[in-house]
Amino acid sequence: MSKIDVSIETDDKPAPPPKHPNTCPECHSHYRDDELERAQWVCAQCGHHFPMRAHARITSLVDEGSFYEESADLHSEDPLGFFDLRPYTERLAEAEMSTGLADAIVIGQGAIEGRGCELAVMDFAFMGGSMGSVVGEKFSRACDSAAERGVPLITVTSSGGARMQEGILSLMQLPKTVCAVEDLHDAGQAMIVVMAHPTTAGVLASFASLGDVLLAEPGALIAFTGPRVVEQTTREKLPEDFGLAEQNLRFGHLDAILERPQIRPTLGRLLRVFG
Amino acid sequence: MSKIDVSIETDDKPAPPPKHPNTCPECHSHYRDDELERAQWVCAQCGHHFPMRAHARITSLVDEGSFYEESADLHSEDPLGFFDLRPYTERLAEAEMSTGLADAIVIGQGAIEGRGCELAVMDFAFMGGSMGSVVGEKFSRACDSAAERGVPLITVTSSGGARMQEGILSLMQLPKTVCAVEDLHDAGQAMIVVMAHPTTAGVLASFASLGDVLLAEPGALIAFTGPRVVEQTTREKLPEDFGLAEQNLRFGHLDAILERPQIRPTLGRLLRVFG
Amino acid sequence: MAPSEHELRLRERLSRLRNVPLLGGARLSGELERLQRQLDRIQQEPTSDDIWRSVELARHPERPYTLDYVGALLDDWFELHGDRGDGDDGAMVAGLGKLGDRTVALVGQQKGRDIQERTRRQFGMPYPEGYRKAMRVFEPAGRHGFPVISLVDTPGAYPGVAAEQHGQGGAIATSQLVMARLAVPTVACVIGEGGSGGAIAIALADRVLMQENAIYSVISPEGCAAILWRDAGEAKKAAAAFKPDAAHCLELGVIDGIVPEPAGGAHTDHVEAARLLGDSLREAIEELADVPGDELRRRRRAKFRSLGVYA
Amino acid sequence: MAPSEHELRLRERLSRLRNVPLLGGARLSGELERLQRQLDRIQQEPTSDDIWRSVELARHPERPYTLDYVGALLDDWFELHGDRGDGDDGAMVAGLGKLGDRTVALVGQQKGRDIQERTRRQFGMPYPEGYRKAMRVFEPAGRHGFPVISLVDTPGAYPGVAAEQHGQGGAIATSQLVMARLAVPTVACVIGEGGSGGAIAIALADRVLMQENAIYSVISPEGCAAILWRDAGEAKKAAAAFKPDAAHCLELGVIDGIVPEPAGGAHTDHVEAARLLGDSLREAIEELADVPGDELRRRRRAKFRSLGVYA
Ligand SMILES: [Zn+2]
Ligand SMILES: [Zn+2]
Repeated sequence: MSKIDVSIETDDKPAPPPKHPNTCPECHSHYRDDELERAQWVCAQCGHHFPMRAHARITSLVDEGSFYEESADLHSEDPLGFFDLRPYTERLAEAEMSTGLADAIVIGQGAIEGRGCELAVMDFAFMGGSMGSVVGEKFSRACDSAAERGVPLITVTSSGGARMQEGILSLMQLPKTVCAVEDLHDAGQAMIVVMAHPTTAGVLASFASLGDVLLAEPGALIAFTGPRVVEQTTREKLPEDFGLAEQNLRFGHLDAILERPQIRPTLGRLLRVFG
Repeated sequence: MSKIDVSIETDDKPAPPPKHPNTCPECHSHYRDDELERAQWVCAQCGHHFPMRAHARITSLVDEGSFYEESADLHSEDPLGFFDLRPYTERLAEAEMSTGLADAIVIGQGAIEGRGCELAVMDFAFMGGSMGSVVGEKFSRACDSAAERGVPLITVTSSGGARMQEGILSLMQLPKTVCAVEDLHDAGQAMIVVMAHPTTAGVLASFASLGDVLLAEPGALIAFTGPRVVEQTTREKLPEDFGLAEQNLRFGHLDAILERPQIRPTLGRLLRVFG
Repeated sequence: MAPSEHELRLRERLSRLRNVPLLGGARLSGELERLQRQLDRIQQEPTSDDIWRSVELARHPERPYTLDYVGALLDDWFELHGDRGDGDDGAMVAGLGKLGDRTVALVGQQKGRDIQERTRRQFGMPYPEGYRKAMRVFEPAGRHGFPVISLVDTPGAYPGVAAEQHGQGGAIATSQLVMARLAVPTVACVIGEGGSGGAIAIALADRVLMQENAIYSVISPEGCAAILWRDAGEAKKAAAAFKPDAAHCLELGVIDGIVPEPAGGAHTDHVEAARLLGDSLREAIEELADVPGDELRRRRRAKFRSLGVYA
Repeated sequence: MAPSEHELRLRERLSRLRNVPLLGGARLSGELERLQRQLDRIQQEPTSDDIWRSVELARHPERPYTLDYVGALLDDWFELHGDRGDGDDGAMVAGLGKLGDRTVALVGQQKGRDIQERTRRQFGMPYPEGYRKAMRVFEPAGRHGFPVISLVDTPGAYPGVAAEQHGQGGAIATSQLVMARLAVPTVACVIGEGGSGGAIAIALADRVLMQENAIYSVISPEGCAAILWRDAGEAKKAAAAFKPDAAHCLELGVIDGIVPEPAGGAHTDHVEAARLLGDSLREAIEELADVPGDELRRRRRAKFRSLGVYA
């Protein structure tokens, strides 16, 4: 029996780059950036949903020009002086340079189909969307901003889990974000969650599971423990669609799976319902 | 697909009498009444738990002389003028004569190991322990009596379900008793349920499932739909211990299965815990 | 013609209600009006044939089902799926939508139209997962102050091995408890078959309505006949004996009002059936909308605790 | 010898606390005393060897487990079983008992002593059913005003197919939410391994304690090493880097106090270990006992919402 606990982890090594930067992993079609952008990063051939950067996601959801970003400059400190093969500070700096973001989440005010909302959108490109102090704090501030302004919170998740370079403090972002959601509840506001690929471990085990409505994109991995670890630890044979959104819907964990173009109109409808 | 709904039913025909009135159905030992009474109606040979009449049950649980019965004279009316092969009024009269009870439940005040409690004890001998207006009302009064006196309620269930001769009013005893339990909750008092054989259908689907602690006797049938009906309706092959207390414990529906002699001391302990 | 015994009882209930200050102003006057209307409609004690006709109409394969009414009555409907545990029960639908300007949560059993859908929805007989789906939708409804509508249409809870293993009895009991606790207005309407525990699990509501040809009963006529007459073929006799029709349920105080159907039954005109149901739902919710949550709970419990006949 | 950086940080936290009126009188003075005591005990920043010793002691096969402490500390213990849904998870125990004169609800992961028990209890790694068992025991605790004690001792939540299918992530999230809502005093203590989400699911408490040689971490040293060092053998290095020991958790403000163990570790003297744990639990509950439920909730959330380091 292995004692290895990898239930909350983040593996932020990027997948080996495909030959062409925009090659569909399902059907191997190639696309130019502008083609993909127009198609909301959905493969025109097979429907595969490419990962979407936070700002692109926000643009695809909100009414044009309605987004006002909050707390953009919040940076992670290095509370443990963490150093593995490289220092955490170096990983952070590198991620900031490559993504243009200060951390793995973008929050702010916006409107969808004319109705105000708060948004909290994760970005997997920043250290695998891992949740450390900044993600926890910004998500919590988004809850407060939604509560103060009396609007629902829409959050789009994409995360490998907690950011282990912040040690136990990264685990504490689970109860922290849960408490923020409960404060949002007390303010009578709704939270709508859109789970993009992947939504796993610490993020799934905290705020991502607590929405009034839980939506997911097709094919998204949604699991507390990912398939690789389950297989290694238990030697169980995994079902074909293990951990995918489709399995989660069947087992009652999700309200709906939506193709990306359906997401904005659905959020518009839900904002009317919760308005 | 059958449309027959027998999920809440009561079949109050008695089983064909065995040759000797106190023959153990498991090991076929015979007993005199006084032998069984001293043994709390548990077979000395095999441990089979014989059905126990309400007053005998109460005597076996409470401190000697502590029981004070309430609402003993409440009688069922016949709101529908129900008549099948025989009139309901005739069945009621017969049950009253043969059991010495006005209906299938006895309620009252008592004490166990020196601590006050309210008791509500069902009697299967009265029309299969079926729940009609009187059972619902007396159970509800027991909740109120417990609330007023600030003591926990202990209820011992044994029932084939709702009393269909009272039609829709028997179904209404489900929400009625549930509301009474919730009033008890509001008064901050606990309910401890002891499920004797059988606890099924309408009683299981209402107050019997709502105790702070759920205890059962070994081998008791505890099922919303009994094995016969499941088999007839779905043609499924039933597991060996289908619907028995042991299966219910395994599936997380019960806190404990207790041999009859353990029940009184356990209730004493629980009264200290909830006191 | 002399008034029937049924009519007399209804009149008696009416005059009793006129003297019950407990129920409070708005509730009482709504109740009175409704009863008066019922009285005007019903002049005869339903006969055995009338009752059996209700049984047949309640089960009519073209009768509107929960999602038909949802489609006709709610805007911006969004169906919620799953019990957030381990299943999504097709026999129970749940979701959010707008009834006029008001957001409501709606739950209801759903039968199927064709054989595939019927199988997928277990003929409208929920597993515990179905009741858990309803309960987990009651939670946000309570938090957001959304009134809850339940549409009851089930032969009963599913009678199967897995259903028992997953705790059918406990789920039905707990669902009622959660409804007893809700601090928002709740309205239930039996729109077809209101079958026993499977029905009451979602019907512990401030207002309980029945469509004119719906039935509400502790057991199916066939089940009752099989047990008491030892012959399922005596279903009609059994139904006449236990009186599952709306008029009798109203008379016994089990329901608060009868929702009219188009002449010939709801299946003859889905649009009109939905309009009539919508009117009753809106009326019930309006009456309850301004009652404080604690008061709703208190009245709801007092109402159910008053049901039963004994001496 | 000059004060260590660790000691300096602790002193800084102490002086900060002296100026926080938010926390209120009783809470604050208790906090101050506790920190002062900790300060007196800890003079050295734990070394890499110290940390690894904690990892080993926290996992020691003879370390007392949850039920050992229950047996030593609670009278009239009654274990509650099952999630009232579809399982009874052996990795999570729950029950009621008396701690002195006070009835408490207790939940905790439970490892096993021998191989059969370990298998039955999944080495202390709960399924969703385990967290649902804990939640359904929180409910009556809240209703009856019983303080809740959780004893945390798990390598993590169970990583398996059925666990995922039954909603492991959602169960852990919901369990935290239920704890955030509780209006009764809650005290958690990590008594062995406080492994990631599996641990925090039952540790969102008013007071979070750790035994001296317990560990509390977002990932196991082996798991961290496998990912970041690409070599599970570098576990000791990983542990030194992410600092799962009690002293560091206290310094980071993640826990409120350290429960002393007998010299050599809790496994050397179960009786003394229980006595020391009992003292801390009683003290924590006494401090919280008179705080109104709403205030408990407010402070509890404010505390967890303050965790994190950013600029
Ligand atoms: Zn493609
Ligand atoms: Zn025997």
